[in-house]
Amino acid sequence: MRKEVILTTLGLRAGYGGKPVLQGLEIEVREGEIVAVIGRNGVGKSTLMKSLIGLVPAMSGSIVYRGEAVEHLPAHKRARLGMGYVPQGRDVFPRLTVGENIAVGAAIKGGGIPEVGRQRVVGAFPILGERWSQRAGTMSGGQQQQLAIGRVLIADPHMILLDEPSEGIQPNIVQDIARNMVELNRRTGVTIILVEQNLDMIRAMAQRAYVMDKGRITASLTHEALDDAAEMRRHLAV
Amino acid sequence: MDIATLAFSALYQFGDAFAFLVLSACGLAVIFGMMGVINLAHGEFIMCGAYVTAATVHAGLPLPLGILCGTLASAFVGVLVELLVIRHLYERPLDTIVATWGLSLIATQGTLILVGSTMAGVGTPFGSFQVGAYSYSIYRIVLFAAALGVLGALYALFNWTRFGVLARATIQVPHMAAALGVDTRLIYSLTFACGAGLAGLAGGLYAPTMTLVPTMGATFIMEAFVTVVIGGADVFLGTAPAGGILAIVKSGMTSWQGQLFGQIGLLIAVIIVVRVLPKGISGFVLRERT
Amino acid sequence: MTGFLALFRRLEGPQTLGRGPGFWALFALVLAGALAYPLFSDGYTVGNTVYFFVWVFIALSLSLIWGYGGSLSFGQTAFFGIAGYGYGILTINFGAAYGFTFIALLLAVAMAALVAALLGYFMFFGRISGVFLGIVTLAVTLMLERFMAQTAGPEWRIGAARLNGFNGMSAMPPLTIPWFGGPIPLFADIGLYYVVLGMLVLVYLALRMLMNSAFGNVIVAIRENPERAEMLGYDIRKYQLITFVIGAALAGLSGVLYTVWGQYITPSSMGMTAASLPLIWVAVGGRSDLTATVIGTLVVLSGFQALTIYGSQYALVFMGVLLVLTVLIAPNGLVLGIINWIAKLVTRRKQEAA
Amino acid sequence: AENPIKLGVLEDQSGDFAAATIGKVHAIQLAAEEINKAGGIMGRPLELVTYDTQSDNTRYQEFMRRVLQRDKVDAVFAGFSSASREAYRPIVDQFNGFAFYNNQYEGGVCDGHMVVTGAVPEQQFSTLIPYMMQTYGKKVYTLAADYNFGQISAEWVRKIVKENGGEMAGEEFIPLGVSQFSQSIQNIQKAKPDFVVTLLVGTAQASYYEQAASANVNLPMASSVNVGQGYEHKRFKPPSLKDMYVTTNYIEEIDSPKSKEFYAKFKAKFPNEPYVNQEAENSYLALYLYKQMVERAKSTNRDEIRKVIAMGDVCMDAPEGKVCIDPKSQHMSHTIYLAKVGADHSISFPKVWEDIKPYWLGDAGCDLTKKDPMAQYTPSNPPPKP
Amino acid sequence: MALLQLRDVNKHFGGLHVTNAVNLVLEQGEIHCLIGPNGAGKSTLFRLILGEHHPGSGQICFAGEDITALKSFARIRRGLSVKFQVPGVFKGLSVRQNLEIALQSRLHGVTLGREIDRLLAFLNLEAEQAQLAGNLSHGQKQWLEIGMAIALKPRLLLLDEPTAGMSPEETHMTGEMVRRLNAAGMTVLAIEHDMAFVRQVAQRVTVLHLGQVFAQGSIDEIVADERVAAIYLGQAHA
Ligand SMILES: Nc1ncnc2c1ncn2[C@@H]1O[C@H](COP(=O)(O)OP(=O)(O)OP(=O)(O)O)[C@@H](O)[C@H]1O
Ligand SMILES: Nc1ncnc2c1ncn2[C@@H]1O[C@H](COP(=O)(O)OP(=O)(O)OP(=O)(O)O)[C@@H](O)[C@H]1O
Ligand SMILES: [Mg+2]
Ligand SMILES: [Mg+2]
Repeated sequence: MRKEVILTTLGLRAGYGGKPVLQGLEIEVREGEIVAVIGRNGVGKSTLMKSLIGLVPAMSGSIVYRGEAVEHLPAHKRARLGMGYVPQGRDVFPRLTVGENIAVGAAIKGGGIPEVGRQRVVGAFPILGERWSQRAGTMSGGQQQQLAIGRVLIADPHMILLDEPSEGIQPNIVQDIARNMVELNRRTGVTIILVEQNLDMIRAMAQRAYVMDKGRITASLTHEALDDAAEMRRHLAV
Repeated sequence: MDIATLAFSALYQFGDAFAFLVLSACGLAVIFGMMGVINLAHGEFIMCGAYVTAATVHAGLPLPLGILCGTLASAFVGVLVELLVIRHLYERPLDTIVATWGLSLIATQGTLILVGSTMAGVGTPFGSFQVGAYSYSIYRIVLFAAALGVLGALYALFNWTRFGVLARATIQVPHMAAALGVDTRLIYSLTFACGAGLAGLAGGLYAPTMTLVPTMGATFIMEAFVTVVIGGADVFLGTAPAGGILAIVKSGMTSWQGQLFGQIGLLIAVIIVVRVLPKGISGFVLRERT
Repeated sequence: MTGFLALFRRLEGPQTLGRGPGFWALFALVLAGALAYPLFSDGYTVGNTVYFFVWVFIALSLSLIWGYGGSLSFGQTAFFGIAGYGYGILTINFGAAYGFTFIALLLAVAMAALVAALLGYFMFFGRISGVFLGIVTLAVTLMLERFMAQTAGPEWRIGAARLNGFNGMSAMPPLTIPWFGGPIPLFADIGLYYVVLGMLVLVYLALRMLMNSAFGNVIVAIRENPERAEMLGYDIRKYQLITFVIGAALAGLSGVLYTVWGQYITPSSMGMTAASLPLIWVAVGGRSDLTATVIGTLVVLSGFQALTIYGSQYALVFMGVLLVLTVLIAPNGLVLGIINWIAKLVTRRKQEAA
Repeated sequence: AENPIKLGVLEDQSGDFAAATIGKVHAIQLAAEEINKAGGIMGRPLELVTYDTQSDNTRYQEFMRRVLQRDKVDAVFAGFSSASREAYRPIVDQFNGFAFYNNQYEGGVCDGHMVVTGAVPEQQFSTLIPYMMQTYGKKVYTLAADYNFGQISAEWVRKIVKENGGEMAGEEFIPLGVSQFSQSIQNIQKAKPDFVVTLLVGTAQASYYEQAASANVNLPMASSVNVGQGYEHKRFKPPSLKDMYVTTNYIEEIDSPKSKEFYAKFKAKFPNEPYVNQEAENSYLALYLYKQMVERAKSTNRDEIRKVIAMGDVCMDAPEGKVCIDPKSQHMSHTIYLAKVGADHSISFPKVWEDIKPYWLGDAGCDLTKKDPMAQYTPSNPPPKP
Repeated sequence: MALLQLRDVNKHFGGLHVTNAVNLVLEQGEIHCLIGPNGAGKSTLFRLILGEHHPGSGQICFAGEDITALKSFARIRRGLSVKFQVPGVFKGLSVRQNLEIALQSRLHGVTLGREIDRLLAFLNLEAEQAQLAGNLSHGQKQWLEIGMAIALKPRLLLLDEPTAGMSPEETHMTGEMVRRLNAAGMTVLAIEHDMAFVRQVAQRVTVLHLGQVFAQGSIDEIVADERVAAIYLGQAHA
């Protein structure tokens, strides 16, 4: 049974200072999917994620999320529609404590941090529990990355945009994250769009993948193709 | 003269200086500390609060209500200013110096044109009391209490409420806060309004004790900036101790060598504090805490 | 010889706007205009232009320290005042004979630089940065102002020179050129005009060279990311200190010239308002470029003066509105904004033509 | 018509000092209008060239050059603060201008390019202090602004108190711009003076009165600046200025027919004027003095005019009473009123002194009819003895 | 000969013991990799070597000289250079200027320009040379940062997660680059979580855990170590 489409972009053009980076990009993601986006440095993967969440405005084209055109909504409204965003380079709030960072993530739901949610996040990333009142800016790189993921999970998003979540994280936790995400996806049906360079993580998580180059989708890969090392190298070669 | 009288007078002078430093600084601390905006129109928000307070009292309202009106009026002007000007400058905080300088010119001269060069005062309430050979103004004690109250309220607001955390998050990484669902524009407006309102409150509280002229804000500015900057970003961990230290220095130096030394002592204290704690007091406290 | 040429190549580079024959032709044209213009103008206009020029040095100093170096200094007016008073004290005591006024100018500027070296050492080697730098310099400035303001009494004299408190010090001689048959005093008209114009051109070109040299590169690198700059092996404190001292000397030059221009120096030239004004000029012009700073300062000064003349009681309101609008409309400063806008138009033309 | 006589007017219409100086501009406008209606000066109409100096010394420097060099005015009426006067004085001297300083100040300017119509310390203190000492006692506390005006005035007070066999209970100087006075109030209570001389300048410092009243200091006060210049009794709520005694050469409450007429004309033209203070009257009469001098000299040339001044009989019936220019110092004699502020802030005049001369400069050795040093002197820095 | 030697280096942050009596010897000419869980203290160790933090106790020697008390810039001038975990490029300056600033203390005039061109080509940033460094994509910033580090021609190159955010292909290229530099005489100390990279370049590996040296040896020894697998590598690499 094919699930409903949760997100489509049509002819999406977006970029910085009047220069488009995304050049009419089109993707389609279904409810409950985990889709990877791969591509070389600087092709626009992060730009895509930012324009989906609303941090880079769309110059033209449309973004339809759960049947609603959202390309004109500001970022916070999209977040309230259930999009969660883990940026590349973590972007934690450096002078807030770990707990406060997570409280910001939980704020969409109103009220404080729900105890169940806290248990879940701390369960997935024990270091966050241990360092609950350390200021985030003084955490190690990998710890910050874990915080950035935990901060989004606390709000039970409907769709998660993960931009290179494995960056700077130790190998066994990368495996844990992949496992946790897949498990979360099974349990709650959350949709995940994953930008990643770590092939192991992609294979462990993604059901299929888009290949991006120069602001466009140049190929769409099935799960089987992801396992094909030669095929992958062809798409990612410099 | 007995020790108790002396001790009380020292305490009173300290409290007086402390109240002035803290009340002048709080609004600025919120706007600068929280938002990174250097608000050179701070004095004019104070003036606005004082003028509205005086005007409403002349119109027949009791003083506390007048002060409330002054506070709200300043906060309202703050919202407007934020919407029209400051909002567009968060990416480049240094430019806010120019913009707010411009606003302050508009405000002082505009007031001069519209309201005239002076405004009649409202008179200080409550009268005086006697300790030993000296008589003191009761209202000054009220000011001290108000300073403590404002500090407490701000601490509660920014540390215990969701608004505080969201505001701080928004100021630190605005795009990320937005991506997490925080309505950053609203937060900015509210924070700025809060700072402007506090300035208005300071103006309202001091209105009965001062000459009301369009340039009256200038007398608060130096103390306010000095307190805020060496206090640093955190209102409670910064402004309060900074106010305390500077009040001791200022009241001590003033009673010892007169007002000039009080002021110069204040400035020297600032230089020493910054030299010893290059990140200000709250920078120091926060570093130690982690 | 090649070293000499290399020096000239430094006149243009990534740190300063304007390059190529077009720019230099324009520069020569403007310079020629500036040289010729007193011949067609009246004494007032020339004297007033000198007055505007006088402030350009302090604006340039701020552009250097703040725009290029990234350290906000409220203290430029302190150096302005120190040098101004220094000139007054020296010339009132030692007179103006044998061109001593020019030596006094140099000594006064050196005095400002020396104070800056001490203060700068204290700040930069104490790792004070950001707004804290601004507040320390402001504190020093205000302290000087308060102190000078209360020196009205007879006990405050240095030699024959009375500091004279808030009312300010006056009656210092103007700059004089020693000449056969008596020195030529440079009152605030054509004579002083050419001297100051010459200084301005020299300082402008020298700063261009400095900013496009390896030194300038390090200065902007420190602005962008001091930690990284240090990790490339640069002793950033030393670079910051040198920039600060050069800036102070320029501010001091402004102070001396101001004193010379009006034969008057006052503590209020070190007050809060005086300290903020250069920030405004520089920010409005475009602080991160020398040319923009020069043009911006001249535009703002003459604009504000014109407003004051014709704007009656609304002058200050207009000024405020203009400042706010400038910041909103031209984020990089008025002059840079216009230059960028023209550049954009030109490229669009070219694209359309192509 | 004849070509006009041009007068430069440089006063602070905005900024810190505006409250006390806008009235000066209005007074000059009023006088010019009256003179023009009556046919001008020697048939030549008056033309005012007015610039707003924004309480900023550098603006005085810019505009003094402008009026002298570009507008080529015949005389300038300029300046409120002493610093602004000192800022423009070198320029007046350099360009050989002729300036009227219509402001009460600390005294001592001996400069042939200047005529001063404001009152000086010897006029205000030689009257005020003895009266106060007789009425209230001999222990005096001075609270003064910490700059030239305050320091020199305080010096005068000290001197006169000593001459009259009194004693200084204390002296305190307040930096400009200070608005908080709790410590000073306590110092005064500690010193227990019989009265306080307040030489507080600027709007910020005027806050003292309200704060002293609310701390119940309850001492008589004497001043040469307040009320007459900053009309504090109108701005503060009674009774904060109760028992304040001020010597002034004019305030709007003066009850003489001349004064009433002046006040009525002023209010008719400027109904919104908050107060007609002594500086406004000084400015008004300055223009009439100028008229008289030009008419007698038959020229606007400064040197010709100074010859008229040197005769020593340039006098007029001003709103305050008779005033004359002292040829040695080019300062002016005044009628000095002692104004007393009541508990309800009403004004009464317990005493009036007529024709009080600005004697100090002349006695000290300034004689502009002989020599023009273009300098400012103080009691502790008198002119060099010939 | 030992190029870098750490003796009993300790560092606390408040109550947190971040490095605990670390002893580490780096031989002249080797490529040494530093691995370990997030928060183990690796980046902190770099900052101690560079003089950005000062150790509570212990000694750091470089090329036989005790540099513990030296300021950062002085250490750099003795032949150290670093690529940070979070790229610290000069955001407001062009890519070209970034490299110029790194190179200018060594080269002048025409040679300087030529060397910049060579580096740009090498970093694959020729097209972006006039762009502001702040506008680069995350991966491109990493490249630029590496470029600035090697521009100094240091005796000891410190790399903190050089391949984070790079594709496998690029990671491999970076590895080759490191080996080439090493062959030319440069000693390298690299922090990395990407085992493929570690395997490719490391001659010796040190595992840091809870601020202490946990294990040391060749990559094969480390991978075979079950304790390391338990705390760090997880099953995939075991
Ligand atoms: N703030 C910005 N302003 C201008 N250009 C930008 C900005 N951010 C990115 N770019 C440009 O947009 C292009 C795409 O950048 P983007 O960050 O989307 O790449 P990416 O695919 O995520 O690369 P990486 O794998 O390195 O993260 C790059 O060429 C970059 O130079
Ligand atoms: N300024 C500081 N204040 C308090 N704790 C700090 C500070 N800096 C670092 N820490 C803590 O020290 C520990 C070591 O951090 P470090 O950055 O060295 O880790 P790392 O090994 O580089 O980790 P990663 O692989 O995640 O980058 C972490 O637990 C971190 O939270
Ligand atoms: Mg990216
Ligand atoms: Mg690290």
